[in-house]
Amino acid sequence: MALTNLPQQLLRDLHEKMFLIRAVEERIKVEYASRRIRGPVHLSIGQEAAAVGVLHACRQSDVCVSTHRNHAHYLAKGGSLAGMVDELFGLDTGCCKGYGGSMHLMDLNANLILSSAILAGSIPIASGIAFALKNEGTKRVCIGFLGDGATDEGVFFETLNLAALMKLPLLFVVENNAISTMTTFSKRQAVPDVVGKAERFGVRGMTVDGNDVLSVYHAAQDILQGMRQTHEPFVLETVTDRLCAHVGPIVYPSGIGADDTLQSRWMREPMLILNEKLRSEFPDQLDASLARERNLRESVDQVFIRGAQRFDADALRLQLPAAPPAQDVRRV
Amino acid sequence: MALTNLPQQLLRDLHEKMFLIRAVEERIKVEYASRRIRGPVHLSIGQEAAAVGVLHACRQSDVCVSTHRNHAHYLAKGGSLAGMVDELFGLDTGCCKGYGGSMHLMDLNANLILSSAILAGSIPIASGIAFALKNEGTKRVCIGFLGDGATDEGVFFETLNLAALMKLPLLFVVENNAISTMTTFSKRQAVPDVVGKAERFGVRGMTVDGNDVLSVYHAAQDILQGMRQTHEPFVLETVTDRLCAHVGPIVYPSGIGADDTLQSRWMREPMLILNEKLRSEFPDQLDASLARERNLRESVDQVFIRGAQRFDADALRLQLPAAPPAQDVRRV
Amino acid sequence: MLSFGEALAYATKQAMEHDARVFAYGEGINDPGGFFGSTAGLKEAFSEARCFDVPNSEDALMGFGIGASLMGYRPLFVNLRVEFLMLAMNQLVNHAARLPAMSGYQYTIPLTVRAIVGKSWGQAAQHSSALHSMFANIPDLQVVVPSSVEDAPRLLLASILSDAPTVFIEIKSLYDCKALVHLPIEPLPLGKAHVVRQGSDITCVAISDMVGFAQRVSEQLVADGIEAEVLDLRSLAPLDSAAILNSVSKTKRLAVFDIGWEPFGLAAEVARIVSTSAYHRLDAPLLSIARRHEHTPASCFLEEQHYANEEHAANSIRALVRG
Amino acid sequence: MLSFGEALAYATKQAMEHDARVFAYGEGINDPGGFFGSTAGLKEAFSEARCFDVPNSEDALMGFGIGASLMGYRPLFVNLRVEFLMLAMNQLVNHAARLPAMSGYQYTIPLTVRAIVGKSWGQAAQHSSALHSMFANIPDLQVVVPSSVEDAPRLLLASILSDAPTVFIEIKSLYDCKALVHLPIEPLPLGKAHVVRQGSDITCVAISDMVGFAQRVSEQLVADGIEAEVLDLRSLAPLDSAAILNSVSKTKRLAVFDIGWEPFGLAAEVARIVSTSAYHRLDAPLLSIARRHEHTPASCFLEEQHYANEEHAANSIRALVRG
Ligand SMILES: Cc1ncc(C[n+]2csc(CCOP(=O)(O)OP(=O)(O)O)c2C)c(N)n1
Ligand SMILES: Cc1ncc(C[n+]2csc(CCOP(=O)(O)OP(=O)(O)O)c2C)c(N)n1
Ligand SMILES: [Mg+2]
Ligand SMILES: [Mg+2]
Repeated sequence: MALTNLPQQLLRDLHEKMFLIRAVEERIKVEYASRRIRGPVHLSIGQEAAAVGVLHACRQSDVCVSTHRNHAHYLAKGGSLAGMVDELFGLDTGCCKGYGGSMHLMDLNANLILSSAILAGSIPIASGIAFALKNEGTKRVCIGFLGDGATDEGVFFETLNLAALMKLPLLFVVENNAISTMTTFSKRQAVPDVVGKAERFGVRGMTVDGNDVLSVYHAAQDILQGMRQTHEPFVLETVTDRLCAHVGPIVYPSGIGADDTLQSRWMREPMLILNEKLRSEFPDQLDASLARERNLRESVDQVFIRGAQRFDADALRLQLPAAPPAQDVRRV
Repeated sequence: MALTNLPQQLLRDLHEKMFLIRAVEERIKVEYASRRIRGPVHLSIGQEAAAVGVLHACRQSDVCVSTHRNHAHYLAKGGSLAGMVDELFGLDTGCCKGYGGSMHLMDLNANLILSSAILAGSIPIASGIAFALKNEGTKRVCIGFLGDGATDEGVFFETLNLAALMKLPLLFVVENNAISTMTTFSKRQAVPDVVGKAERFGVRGMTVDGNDVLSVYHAAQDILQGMRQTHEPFVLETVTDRLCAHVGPIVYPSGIGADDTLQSRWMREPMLILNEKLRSEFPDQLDASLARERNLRESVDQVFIRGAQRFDADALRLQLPAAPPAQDVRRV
Repeated sequence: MLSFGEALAYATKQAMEHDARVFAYGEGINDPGGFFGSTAGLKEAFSEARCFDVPNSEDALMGFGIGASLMGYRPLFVNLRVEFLMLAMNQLVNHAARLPAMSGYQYTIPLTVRAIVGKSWGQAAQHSSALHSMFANIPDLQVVVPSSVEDAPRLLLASILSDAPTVFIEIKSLYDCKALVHLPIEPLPLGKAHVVRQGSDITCVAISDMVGFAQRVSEQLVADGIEAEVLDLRSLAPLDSAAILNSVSKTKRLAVFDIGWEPFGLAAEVARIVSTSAYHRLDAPLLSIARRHEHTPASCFLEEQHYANEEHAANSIRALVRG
Repeated sequence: MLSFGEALAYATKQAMEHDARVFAYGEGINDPGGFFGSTAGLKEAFSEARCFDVPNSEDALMGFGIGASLMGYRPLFVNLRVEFLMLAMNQLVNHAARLPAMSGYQYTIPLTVRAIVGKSWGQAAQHSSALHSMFANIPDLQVVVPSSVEDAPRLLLASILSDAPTVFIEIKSLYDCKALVHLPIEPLPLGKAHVVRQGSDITCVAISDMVGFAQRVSEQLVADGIEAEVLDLRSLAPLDSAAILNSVSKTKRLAVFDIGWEPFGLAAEVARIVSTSAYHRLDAPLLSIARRHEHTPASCFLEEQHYANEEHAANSIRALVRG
């Protein structure tokens, strides 16, 4: 895919979504320290490209399901930002009215209809959604995100078989960061090859660089176009890195290797790659891009500030202890 | 494997085991009509070669687990015949003291330690057994029988991965009769290829003619010998036919195709194949073989007669209604 | 006259005719005589698109039904044995039951899961246990336990029409029954108990085939001058506590007839309902009639001891009422 | 002083030292600080051969433990959340619990399954439900519910030493506690309740972190002249009915403090035990203190309403005792 063919608008849009997600999650880190966000959060920092690339390539009417690590999917699918932030704060104005929290962001308007914190929990559910979409006769597809850890679970293979057998329009996006909490892929699977396995179950697959949003986007575009004709399932593996700890917005990550590994990961992280492309491709757009980032960050801040105010008001009204007892949130 | 290399003793032993199992199951058909055997029974008629071939190749000290269709495994592993028959009659002298019944024959003395009537239920349990055997430092292996239907269940793939990852001495024997109750393999799986899938999970595999006990025996011998060195798991697929209905000793089978299919199946059934080999290879042994069959049948009859007598005595003593209400035993 | 299986098939057919979003699936659903006749004719009437056989993958299949439900379908997932649901508990408990609440009630999950409890004829431990109590502990999951050929199709229709995920538990023994069934099927309200027999001396709370058991026991007691009131709960979740309390306020005595095990079972739940009520007290200990707390043995001799016995139940009630 | 996690790690270590057939495994078991310290140091002390990390395959892993048990091992399968056991219910219920009986008691299954109930801090519906009642319904399955740093290691050791399959349910809130623990750990008998507080006015039956809750409530009541007896059941199966009946025969009043849901839950089971007893009657309605029968909401505001409240519990007991 020659970069010179890239329309400026596409890069702009991808940049906007990528930056929004990053800005939100960076803001969560800050807000978490204030103890207003009370619950386990799984940050997508470093993994945004899969969400943005795939979900920018799909239609609004396509249906998406996600996991414990759903922030990027939720936002990239067009979920309400205020709905998300209020949900994190536990407000009744949250997208799940406070019932879901970070691990269960869902927004029916955006067709992100499910986030399960049970590993592979949303996988078979995606097959039923795809069945319904196929029955409708429209060309909508279902997109199910999962991590490499979820491919340890037998239900993933049951679902691959079901999807292949019934020819369901179901795209699995496996975000392979090669780790499950702190256990590497190759310590968990004798043959850590998602696509190879999927193919044996009758589901075609493909692997892309999951840190390069453009690669993901173009791959997803091709795949989705094909799927809308054939109604056949597909597995897209996006190889990526987790840049934070598994859970909790601990800046210094645990379980993802030593300092040098981490540093090299930060050298190939999706925002960096995208920004470099932007700069080299459209050097004249640099100012516009920076301005966009400022604006995005500001509007994100606004949403958080408003949420925090409402949190404080509710805490006062409901006489919630302002500072809850210290909790071990490192591993929840 | 040139037939002329076959030691007479081997053929004799295989014939004895094969015939014993067949005779027992034919006798069950008869006894079932008397309503003394009260419970679902899944006959192995037509599928005996896998059980006999593999379990004749293994050692008494190897540990075996089985399924709802376990009669052949139980007997081939050396389970007590009287223990089995009494168990079918529900007597406290049965191998499971009447608690198990046909679907749960187990005999610790024979190292057939588990038969589960839950599809794929014994599969992961086999991995734990294999782990224990490996830890022991002896060269014992665990042999887990399952049908093609059980390979629909996700836990089969979880277990393949576990076995490959931990290098467990675990031999799965998949008796592929291409049917699960009345649903064919290819209606259930997009890619009905057990060995191909197993290999993708890191478990080597091989397919043999599951109606030819000699092929199975020789394959199993090679595999087991290798496994005792490498401690690595293996999948042996035995392609075979079910000659009776899924459950209940209904002579005229249901769900396994029309008359002509059935007839052609009977033309390639394991006893027939084995007897032909015996005849062509050792024509002078024909009389001895017939005598063996007569003796076996007689001793089987004796065990059943004794069991039936005890059943009647117990029924009288415990005032059990002699003829229980009619039951739909066609599909239980 | 319809058999139990025919009545269920009829109700399913009616639901499918009435609403194109209803579909049925299950392992072997289209076998000749599949599911003891309870799915017979569906494929012929609605094609395999709406009544289809599936691989042996209970976990995925439960999720499949949830997914279709999320898109507005009303799936009916048929299972030959309640034990097979243990393979799908993650989807049933962690997902079907929870998702509506987790989503802040953005959606409902109108999934109906049928499952049969095997009984007698040597089904043994893995094919004859009753696991309804497990399901009834879980919030937002409906548990329906029909007791007769007349009720079963009406409750099944109500389950399919209901927006909540529902486990519909049948017992194999009822498949031997036949009865006149009013057509078309009218759904029954879920959570409403049914007084199948009026009486003033003791309240017999029962479910599933224990309703017939309780009725037969009650008839035996008439000769002793004991009039038992028999209450068929019809569903365990929702559970009609008011009906129990109402009856008990009259009889002051209580017996519970369960198809399952006692600990954390129906007798326990009924005891809780009565014990926590501020206004109702029993004049006698609660009597629990249930199978033994052991895994079902295969032997017909042991089965006799495992299941509750009518004679013994009648004697226990006599002793209780006479004080 | 040991923390809850350290105490469990100590007991495990002791069991592993004492018996080479004991081994531990679980997803992330060897992570630094894994399982909140409760598995810390095991790998170092016994090597990865006896304390090993595994793939995310709960169903297979439960079966794995059963298989090793059948060969005489005493596996300890550690799970971060009790909800994850829903993926393994087929192996736990249909196999671990049933196989000894199905085999005609040819063997035992000395498997111990640890699982943690999440609590508060926005764990939400899938990471903070308590599912012990489900397990306690099943024959031949032991269910242990420790309430303190002192008891937990002793009960864990007893579970590992026991020949029956055991689900050992911890609650996250207890991990914040520290206490003096007698070393070496002495196993406690399973099925023996513990009177943690003597009193004559009401019996408070409690489990897990609700024992501490009941104790704190009891202290509040002293000022009102109410002396509550607090009974820690320690295990739900076996369940010490005698201890409950014994206490109730003195107090004639009963409150049940559960970490789970009421329907078909602990209050129900305790109500059954008391109601079916011929010799014990309550002078007042049974009081049930439990979380709301809803899936745990994530919000800290909603959580406040979800979990039982000590103030409210104390008021309820005051009202009950004063009649
Ligand atoms: C059934 C189940 N088992 C275990 C867990 C605990 N758990 C939560 S996230 C996680 C790791 C998931 O890894 P992966 O799927 O690769 O996603 P990632 O966190 O890397 O994005 C685990 C083991 C769970 N939530 N559900
Ligand atoms: C979990 C589960 N699902 C469904 C069944 C019902 N069932 C019993 S045997 C069987 C077919 C098994 O087919 P296969 O494994 O090929 O063995 P075969 O009967 O052909 O020997 C089915 C579906 C079951 N026992 N357990
Ligand atoms: Mg991962
Ligand atoms: Mg088969």
